[in-house]
Amino acid sequence: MPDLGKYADAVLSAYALSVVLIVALIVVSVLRSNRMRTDLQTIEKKLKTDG
Amino acid sequence: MNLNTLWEYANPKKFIQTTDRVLPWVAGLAALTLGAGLVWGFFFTPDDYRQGSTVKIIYLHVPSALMAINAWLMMLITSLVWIVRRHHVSALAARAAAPVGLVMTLIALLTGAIWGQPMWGTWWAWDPRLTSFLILFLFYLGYIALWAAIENDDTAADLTSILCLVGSVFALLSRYAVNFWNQGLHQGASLSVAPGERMAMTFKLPLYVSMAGFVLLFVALVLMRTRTEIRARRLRVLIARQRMEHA
Amino acid sequence: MRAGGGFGLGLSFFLIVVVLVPFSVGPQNALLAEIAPGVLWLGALLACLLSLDRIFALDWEDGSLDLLATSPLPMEAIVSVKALAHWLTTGLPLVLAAPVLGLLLSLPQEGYRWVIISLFLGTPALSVIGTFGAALTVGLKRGGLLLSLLVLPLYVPTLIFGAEVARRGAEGLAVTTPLLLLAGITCGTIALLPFASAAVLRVNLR
Amino acid sequence: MMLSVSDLMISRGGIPVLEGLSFALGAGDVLVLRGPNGCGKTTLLRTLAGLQLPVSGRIDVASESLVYAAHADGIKTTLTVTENLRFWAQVFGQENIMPAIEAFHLAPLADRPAGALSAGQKRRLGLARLLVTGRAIWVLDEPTVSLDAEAVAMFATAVRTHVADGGAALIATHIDLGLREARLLDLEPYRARALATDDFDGSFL
Repeated sequence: MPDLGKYADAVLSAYALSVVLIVALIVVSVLRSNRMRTDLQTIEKKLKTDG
Repeated sequence: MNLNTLWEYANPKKFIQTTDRVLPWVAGLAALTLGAGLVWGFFFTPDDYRQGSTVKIIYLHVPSALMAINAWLMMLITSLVWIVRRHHVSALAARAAAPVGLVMTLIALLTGAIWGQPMWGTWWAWDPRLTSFLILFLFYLGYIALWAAIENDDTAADLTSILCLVGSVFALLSRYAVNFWNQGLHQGASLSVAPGERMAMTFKLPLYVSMAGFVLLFVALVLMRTRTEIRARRLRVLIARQRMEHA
Repeated sequence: MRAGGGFGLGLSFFLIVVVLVPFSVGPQNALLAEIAPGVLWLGALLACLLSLDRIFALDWEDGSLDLLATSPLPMEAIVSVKALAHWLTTGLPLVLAAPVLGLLLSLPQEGYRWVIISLFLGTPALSVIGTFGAALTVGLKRGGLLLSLLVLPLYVPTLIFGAEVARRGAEGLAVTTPLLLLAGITCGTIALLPFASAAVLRVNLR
Repeated sequence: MMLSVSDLMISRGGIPVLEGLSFALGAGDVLVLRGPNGCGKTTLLRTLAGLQLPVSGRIDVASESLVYAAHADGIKTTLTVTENLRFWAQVFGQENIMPAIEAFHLAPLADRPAGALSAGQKRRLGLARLLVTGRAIWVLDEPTVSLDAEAVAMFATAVRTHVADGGAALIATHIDLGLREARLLDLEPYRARALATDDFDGSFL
């Protein structure tokens, strides 16, 4: 851990906030991607069996 | 590569097939570069003699600000491609990029405010650059809200493309207006965010790595989200068709 | 094209905003005089915004918009006339009311001229930009809030230059540069934006 | 031929509804479109009116020869009957509104605000609008909704007079208008078949 001096709060909060935002964006994107994939597979299977 | 082969990727199926192979590599590379850039920036850079350790925020602030603008630029280009050549992937890529751009703008704003607090003694100053980013943030919100509000996909693509075009012109105008306006209020830009004219290599190198990381992250996210949008679009069409057949 | 109705609402809203300002910032005349040009511009802008969703709403509901679109009139002319009608019923009354409301805010003597001039030059741009926003959201059920969100960032340059003219005028400074820029924005939007509005309206009528 | 359509394919909300549609309309013709709800009658008429583009196929029609009347009448409720007609006459560059008022017996209502009219009277005003446009081809979507028998007869007479003068009419309707000269066109055979489910690009049409 580097010595951040008197600005430790600012630097740490900047990094924490940014990482949280980026991770949240990635998680949301991945979750939605997976859900769309399964939803699409379900309906395509259903359409095939229906004829 | 000639242009005709490039347009092939505008075919949704081809796009999904290609990105199936490319996406893992881009994502891995993005994680690696971004991780390296941020770890380097956070742990292994010296403090600035004037700004102290806050200089480390630069490795987040500058790349995210860069991507905030480039994301809008990419949306502008893909919107134009949609208007001129009507490739669906293009319109959906613009839709996929908008939330990423929004988050990038938010990061740039937040890190800017956190940086400004110790440096300028205030969380927020109506500095031209900060103000421009706030306006850009509003543009992203409006663009995303318009996509969400319209049911018909083609209509939404057309309307958002035109909004993106008109918005770009007005964003440029705002940038100019804001510059003018703040100089009118304060003499000179005493609170400029611009770092020193010549940065030492020790700061520059990790900054470049971090920038590359943000670019790769953006590319990976947009590819993945475009795939999602293509599937979502197909899903809606299939559901609508099913409903029509049973009607 | 006429027969919209309910446009007087904008004027009342302008009055309300201006009357509420002293209650919120305090009754000191010096302070009010300083912020008067900005308050007048902000009030005019919000009043304009309030009536935007009426531009196409009635014509959309009763089907005239479809019929107008299939008439010999070009769509660009239709949106231009709509913008003009909006300006005549909303923008122009605001310009005329501004000096009266300026009295309430103890606007400095030199300010009146420039407030009127800047509003007169700037409100047409507000109407034209607003028509674009209204064309984007025509037919949407919850279009009102979205319309504000879309139009507000587009209003920024006009507001900045317009308020700057009024403020500098009130302080007795040179106004040429912002005045030219404001006029430029107004001319530019009037010349170009109707094409975008027409394109958007055609898409929405499909 | 005043209006000819060949191998037309149209879609609603991104899904094809009609395909392979061809027909022609000449001076003096009345063509009545039939088909179940949702088969694409309105979409077809809107496409002919130029409000939306066909997916494929050709529509040949002289420019500015067609007038479209939708479900909604496009009447301003605050204006009187005469003012409404005069407004539309101006839009189409015409002046004389008297034939329109006579054909639909609107004279007793002429100075009444349109908002005070009954649904049937409004409809008559909406149809009278066709006469002030001076256009040759009428494209009408369910013109007889909320009309009583007497008013339907007025409408039939107006159509007959119009086509006798060398005009033409294309009408989507469910009821019998009593127009013996009218041809019928059933849209059922032209309904678009569903595309194969594994046709990925097809879903983007």
